[in-house]
Amino acid sequence: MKLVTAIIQPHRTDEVRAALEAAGVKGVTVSEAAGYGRQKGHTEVYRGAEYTVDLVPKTRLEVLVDDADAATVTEAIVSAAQTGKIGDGKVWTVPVDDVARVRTGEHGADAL
Amino acid sequence: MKLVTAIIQPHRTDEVRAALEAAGVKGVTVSEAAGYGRQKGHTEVYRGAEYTVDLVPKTRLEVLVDDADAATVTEAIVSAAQTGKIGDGKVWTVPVDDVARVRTGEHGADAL
Amino acid sequence: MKLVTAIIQPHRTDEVRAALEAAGVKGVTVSEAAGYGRQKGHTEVYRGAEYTVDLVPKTRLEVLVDDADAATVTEAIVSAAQTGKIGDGKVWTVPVDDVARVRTGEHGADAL
Amino acid sequence: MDSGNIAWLLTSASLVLLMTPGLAFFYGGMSRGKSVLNMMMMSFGAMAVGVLAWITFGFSISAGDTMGDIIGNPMYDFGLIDTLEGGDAMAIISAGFGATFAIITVALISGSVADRMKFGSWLLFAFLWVILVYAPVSHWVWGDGFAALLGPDGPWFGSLPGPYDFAGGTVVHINAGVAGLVMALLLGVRKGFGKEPMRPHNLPFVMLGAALLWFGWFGFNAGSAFAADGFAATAWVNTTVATGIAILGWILVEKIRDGKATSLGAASGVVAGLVAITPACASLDPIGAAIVGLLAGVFSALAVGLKYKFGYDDSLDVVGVHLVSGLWGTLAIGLLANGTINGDAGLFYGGGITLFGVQAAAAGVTIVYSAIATLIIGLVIKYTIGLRVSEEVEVSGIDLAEHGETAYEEAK
Amino acid sequence: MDSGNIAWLLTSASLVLLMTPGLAFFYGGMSRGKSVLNMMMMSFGAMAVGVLAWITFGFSISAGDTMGDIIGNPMYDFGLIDTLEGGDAMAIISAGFGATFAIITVALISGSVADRMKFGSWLLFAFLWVILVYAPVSHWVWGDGFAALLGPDGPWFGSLPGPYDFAGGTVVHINAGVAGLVMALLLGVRKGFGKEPMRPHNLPFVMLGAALLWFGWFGFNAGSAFAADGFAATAWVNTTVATGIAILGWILVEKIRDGKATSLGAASGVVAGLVAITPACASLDPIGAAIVGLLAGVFSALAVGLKYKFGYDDSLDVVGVHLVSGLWGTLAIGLLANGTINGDAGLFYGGGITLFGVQAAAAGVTIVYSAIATLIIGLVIKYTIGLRVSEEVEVSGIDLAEHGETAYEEAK
Amino acid sequence: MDSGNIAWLLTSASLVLLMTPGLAFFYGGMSRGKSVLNMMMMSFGAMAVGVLAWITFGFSISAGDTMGDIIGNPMYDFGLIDTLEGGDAMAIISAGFGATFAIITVALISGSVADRMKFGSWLLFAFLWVILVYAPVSHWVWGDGFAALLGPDGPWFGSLPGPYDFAGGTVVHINAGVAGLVMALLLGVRKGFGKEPMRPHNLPFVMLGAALLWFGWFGFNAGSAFAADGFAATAWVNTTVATGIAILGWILVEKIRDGKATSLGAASGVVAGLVAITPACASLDPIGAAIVGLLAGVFSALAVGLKYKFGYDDSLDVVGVHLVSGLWGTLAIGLLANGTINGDAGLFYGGGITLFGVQAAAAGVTIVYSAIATLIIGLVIKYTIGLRVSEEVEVSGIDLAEHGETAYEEAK
Ligand SMILES: Nc1ncnc2c1ncn2[C@@H]1O[C@H](COP(=O)(O)OP(=O)(O)O)[C@@H](O)[C@H]1O
Ligand SMILES: Nc1ncnc2c1ncn2[C@@H]1O[C@H](COP(=O)(O)OP(=O)(O)O)[C@@H](O)[C@H]1O
Ligand SMILES: Nc1ncnc2c1ncn2[C@@H]1O[C@H](COP(=O)(O)OP(=O)(O)O)[C@@H](O)[C@H]1O
Repeated sequence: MKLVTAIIQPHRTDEVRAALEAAGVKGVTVSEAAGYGRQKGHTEVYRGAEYTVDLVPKTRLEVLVDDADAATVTEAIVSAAQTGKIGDGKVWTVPVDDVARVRTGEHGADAL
Repeated sequence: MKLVTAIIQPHRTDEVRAALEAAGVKGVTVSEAAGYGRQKGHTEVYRGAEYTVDLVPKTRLEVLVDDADAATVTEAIVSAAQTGKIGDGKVWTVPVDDVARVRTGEHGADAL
Repeated sequence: MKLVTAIIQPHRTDEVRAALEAAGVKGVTVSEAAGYGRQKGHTEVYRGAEYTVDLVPKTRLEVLVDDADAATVTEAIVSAAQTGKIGDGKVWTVPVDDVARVRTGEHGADAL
Repeated sequence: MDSGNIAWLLTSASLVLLMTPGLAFFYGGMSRGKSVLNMMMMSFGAMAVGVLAWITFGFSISAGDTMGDIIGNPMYDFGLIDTLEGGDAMAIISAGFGATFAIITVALISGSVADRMKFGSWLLFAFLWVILVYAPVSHWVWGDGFAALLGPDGPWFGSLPGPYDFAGGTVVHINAGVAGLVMALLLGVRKGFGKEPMRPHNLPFVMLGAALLWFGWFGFNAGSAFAADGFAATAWVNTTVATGIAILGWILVEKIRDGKATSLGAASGVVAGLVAITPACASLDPIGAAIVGLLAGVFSALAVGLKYKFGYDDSLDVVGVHLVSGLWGTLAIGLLANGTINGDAGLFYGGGITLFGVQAAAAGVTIVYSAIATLIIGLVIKYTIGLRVSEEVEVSGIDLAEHGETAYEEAK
Repeated sequence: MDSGNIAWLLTSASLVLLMTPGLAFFYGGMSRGKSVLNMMMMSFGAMAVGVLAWITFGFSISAGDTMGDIIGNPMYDFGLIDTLEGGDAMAIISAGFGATFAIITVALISGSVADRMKFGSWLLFAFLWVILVYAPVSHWVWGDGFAALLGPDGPWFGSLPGPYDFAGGTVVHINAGVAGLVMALLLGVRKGFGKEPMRPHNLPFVMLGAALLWFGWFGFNAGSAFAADGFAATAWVNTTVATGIAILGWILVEKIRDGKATSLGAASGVVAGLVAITPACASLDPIGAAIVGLLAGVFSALAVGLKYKFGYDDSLDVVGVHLVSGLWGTLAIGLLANGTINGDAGLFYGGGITLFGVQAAAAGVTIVYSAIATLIIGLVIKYTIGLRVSEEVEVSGIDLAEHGETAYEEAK
Repeated sequence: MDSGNIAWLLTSASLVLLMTPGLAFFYGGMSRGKSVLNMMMMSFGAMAVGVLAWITFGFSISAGDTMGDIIGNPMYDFGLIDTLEGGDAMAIISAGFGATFAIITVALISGSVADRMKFGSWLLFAFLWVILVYAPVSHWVWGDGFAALLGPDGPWFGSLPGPYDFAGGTVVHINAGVAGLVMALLLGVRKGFGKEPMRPHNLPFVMLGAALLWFGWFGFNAGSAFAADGFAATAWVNTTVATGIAILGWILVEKIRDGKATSLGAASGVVAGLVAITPACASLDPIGAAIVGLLAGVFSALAVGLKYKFGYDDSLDVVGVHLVSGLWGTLAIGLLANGTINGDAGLFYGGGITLFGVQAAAAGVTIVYSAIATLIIGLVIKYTIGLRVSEEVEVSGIDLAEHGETAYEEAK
């Protein structure tokens, strides 16, 4: 199995979740993050002071999938999250040794 | 080494942490998340409007363990977090190449 | 590619981010966490009640890097985050199968 | 000059001034975390341009020598200079008291345009609306010693009982409620309206707002006696009775319909009760006040769902609360007035149906004028500087785009 | 009719009404994030059913013609109709002022039942308690021109100095404190009591609540003069002195015992000082007020830890603050009264020990009655509709279960 | 004794007391999430030690029989005992009113020492400053029937028009502003000053604070008439006019300079307007008040950036708002006074330039004294118990280190 993690623009979350459902993904875990990359912070003036805001809010999605689905799911996320502007985010895949479903104690693909 | 990640019901956090200590785990990292899966959101009426709440708050635990301990730790989490209701969560294991302890710069199993 | 994850003291975040930039890392994702380990909680008295505070706030950094850079980046984080006090945190590395840049759909090292 | 009356009016004016920040919290708490500052800025902005509108022409149009019972002479007292120089404490503080009414009335409208109106356009709207809508309507109802158009001694109703509007059911609540509906229609619905929850982001703030409104409303209602006398005391008691019972009315509807009594419902019940008792607070006995309050809670609790049915995005329920309960309170005088004022009793207190008809007529005139005048102001702004922010701003949050701020940075 | 006095009583009644939302924030901030709305709803609910209880029988039992110095005639003025028709401004606003006292008193009790009481049961409790406990006790102390049971001219103490309770040390604070203790015992401890921290979720709200309480308390104490006179001014000054110094008392205890002066301590010191000076505010000179305040802070700071020792879950310290400082203030009159009222001085001001004894006796009677009557009401509710929510609701949060809401959705 | 005047002063004193918690929110919201409690505790601490300072020597030095027009006799009325025993309601409540002024004045200074001053040192500072700086300066300006040093009938200016300071432009705002500057310099800049954003952690709290300040300021300004009369009413109207327009002044500067009108700017505009109109509220007509307000907003909006230029960390802009707008309001009397008081008109209202000079002189004396006296107090504390917390405490958060608390635990 694989864990696909996506860092996306917060306002694309609904679209990505819809795309995942369309791709047959049964569950997702979502959390808040912030990041920077090419999308560097910008300079702001506030109450007479000038300073740089460098961390931009992002949303993290984590999806456990069968090995076979990792590529499809990645593409689904990429196309749903894309706005074409710098800062759209990253999607990466790491190998997973095992998954367990807490409710039943099942392991492996059955636990997804 | 392995990284065991668990998504559990927030109100089971104390029980799981106790189980981890009992299992000899020396450290844990905890964060907030939300998710959905079989436990779909429910429809609510609020101030005359009907809508679906779909993300349910969850707690994420991350535990770095020796390869040998991954299965035991997973079982410890599963049994402590289990309520038997849909939404109890997932536990998964990914391989870890290396761990370093910031304080000392030690690497590998010593760093756990 | 590798994913280097670091759990550090929140007040070292600026230093670590500077070290990462110095090490040529182009992007980082940051989120909030809490944890315990050797740094056990402490006993507090508040309004006549005594109790134990056990989770200490931490910052999580995630950095995607080329295989070759994983060790350098780990060292950069360790040395920038180190204060020598218990609770300084951990840095670990996991293998990554694939990375995609959402904006362009590029894959692999180009997507970093 | 009676120093006790002056003391009470100084206090009352201060209380009513506090209502607008109270409203900022009531509305601000109800809005989402990404638009709370804009919501509050519409109230604070109303305080800024409201003062400007009042001292330029608003006061004169409202309280100046009448021109044909329609408006006060706009040049009556520019800058309130004569009023202050006159040195009559009651006249001076009454001019200040009037300013606080104008401010809160226009601020009420902001609830219907939440999350999506350009801030500059709001300031312009508020300035024009005070001068062109609030000031004339207040003149009709209270001007020229109650003898202007809609006053009880005026040309239209002079020979009939009423109409009565002790503290502003028509002038303030119906007026603002109608304007809110017009502006909601002009602006169109928010992205996600009727689909996304858009729940209040901070319910304790909503309750804080409701509390400050209730507190300030004592100045509004009991201060409208312009004396520390039996009318003021009666208004005070009836205000408290109606408001307390209105909470029950609202949360009972929720409990029966949805299974749960919400804090948003309790806070909204407070406001509905206060709105409904506003015109009637000196005309009822406490049993009448309790009935007015109970039904205000019930009617408004039912009415806030209508926007989903009819598809207008009256975001924070200006229509459901202020128009509906304002109308109910105005009409209720025709049913429940106990005859204390001029012996004019309501239908259930031995009077005839005439008073009810007169109340309805006064409300109707206000509705028609407010709708037309607000529509004109709104259209002019829409086709000049524009009313609405871009969709991108709306989604990412109007606070950041219009004010360069986010409300909370608690983690830092 | 003196318009200055009416103006001050209108103001005072408005101030006291504001105390209950103030309490909602004081308590709401102290509770956990998952139960803040329920906590606030207990205060807002008290405003709703408190009004209902007052206009039905509460006012009559409290202020009606006495029946044997025990209760006012319950049918004295249903709906306050006669009082309002009488047109006497002071009588009318006094009836309103009384309502605000009844409301805040019962609302105080909610602090001891935090996080775990069914909302419907709370509303029923509050309604019954106002009528059956607050109204009679207030009649004893203040009814019939101070000549009912516990009044200074009453059958029991008429020949002795005192008892004195200017603004409600016995009627309000001891009464509510005892009721809080009884309800805490009836409900049992919360899951995790004594083990989990259960720290305040929002300390600025606690400080906001303390500030609104202090502000409102000027109406409570100085308004109890029922005139804008020297007594009112004295009460105002002593209230401020005692409260300011009580902060010092509380945070000094913390600094010495725990090493740190907390904001929760400062806010609690405000309330302890206000409570203690309530009965005594017209009887002391400012040095006496300072001593009362200082020791109120000290005593209550020490007392809030007792619940862990004795195992009753008085969640937000109704007992530690209101019972303890209420008792202290009531007894302190016997020690520090400067003789301004009827020449009755306290022990350290040249009077004998009698006044102290009389104060203690009045407090004792209140304690006994409040304990028994509250127990009966509580038991009746417990064995009919039930008092407590399920453990699951308590753990997952009473806000969501009872009100269908969570307080904050700031991220959305 | 006029009960209407007493009623208004009782109300005014209550309003001014509320200003200090209002300030706690204004400042607390502006500070970072890790130091909000300390910020609020400086205000609450000022209420505690301010009361102590006032009843011991502050009141006597301020209002006691003058000693050579310089200070009131420090032993004039220890404990306010004689004042209360005298039974004169106006004298008693005036003593209380004075306490609220002393408290808010010293609390204002806390904005310049945010995030880094030891709490114990703050308490000591506040105690000494009330007695040694506030009390004497208030004696100069208002003492001995306006005949002390800086009074209009005093030895220095007795033969000239003015100086006028109706409610405290010199005594309160210039005085606190200068002291804030001195303390900011003594403490040094915070870690990260000028580099890190240090944005307000909770802007709704800032707006709440501004609202409570505005509300309370009616007691401050209109209460300073010590009567419910035409002066009070004039002060009320001018206060509202200046404040509303000052919002516009501030956000216009922001809009033009930075492109966005911020909520922090609106809230700051409120305070700047209130500060500037404080000395002048009874001397102007509303057009004058509008000009004073507009320019107060403009001047202070420009002035808050100076600290980055000159490198003093006046963290929450005590200097930019209170010193700058306090000076402007004081000088503006010399330009815009309409001659109501003693016929002394300002330069643009037909008077000469003398009044302006007298105002400037009075402001200058206040600045010099406040700077020197504050410096001495600050140095004494610095070299005894120390002023500043360690850098580690500053970075990790002063709330936890000094008070053992974090403001929010909403997730629990
Ligand atoms: N090397 C990296 N490691 C981890 N996260 C990264 C990395 N680079 C970028 N990110 C995350 O992706 C987000 C978008 O990246 P950015 O470079 O700004 O835009 P883009 O991917 O469109 O070129 C960043 O805000 C950060 O959260
Ligand atoms: N495929 C998945 N990938 C990542 N997280 C998942 C996935 N499926 C479920 N989860 C997480 O586990 C939680 C519980 O899953 P759910 O399917 O609702 O219940 P259960 O595991 O008991 O059948 C979800 O809320 C989500 O956070
Ligand atoms: N086994 C572990 N798995 C996951 N996170 C851990 C583990 N051990 C420690 N941590 C994280 O690292 C932080 C610091 O660890 P700790 O043992 O307290 O200090 P140190 O690493 O300096 O000995 C913890 O708060 C926790 O977040």
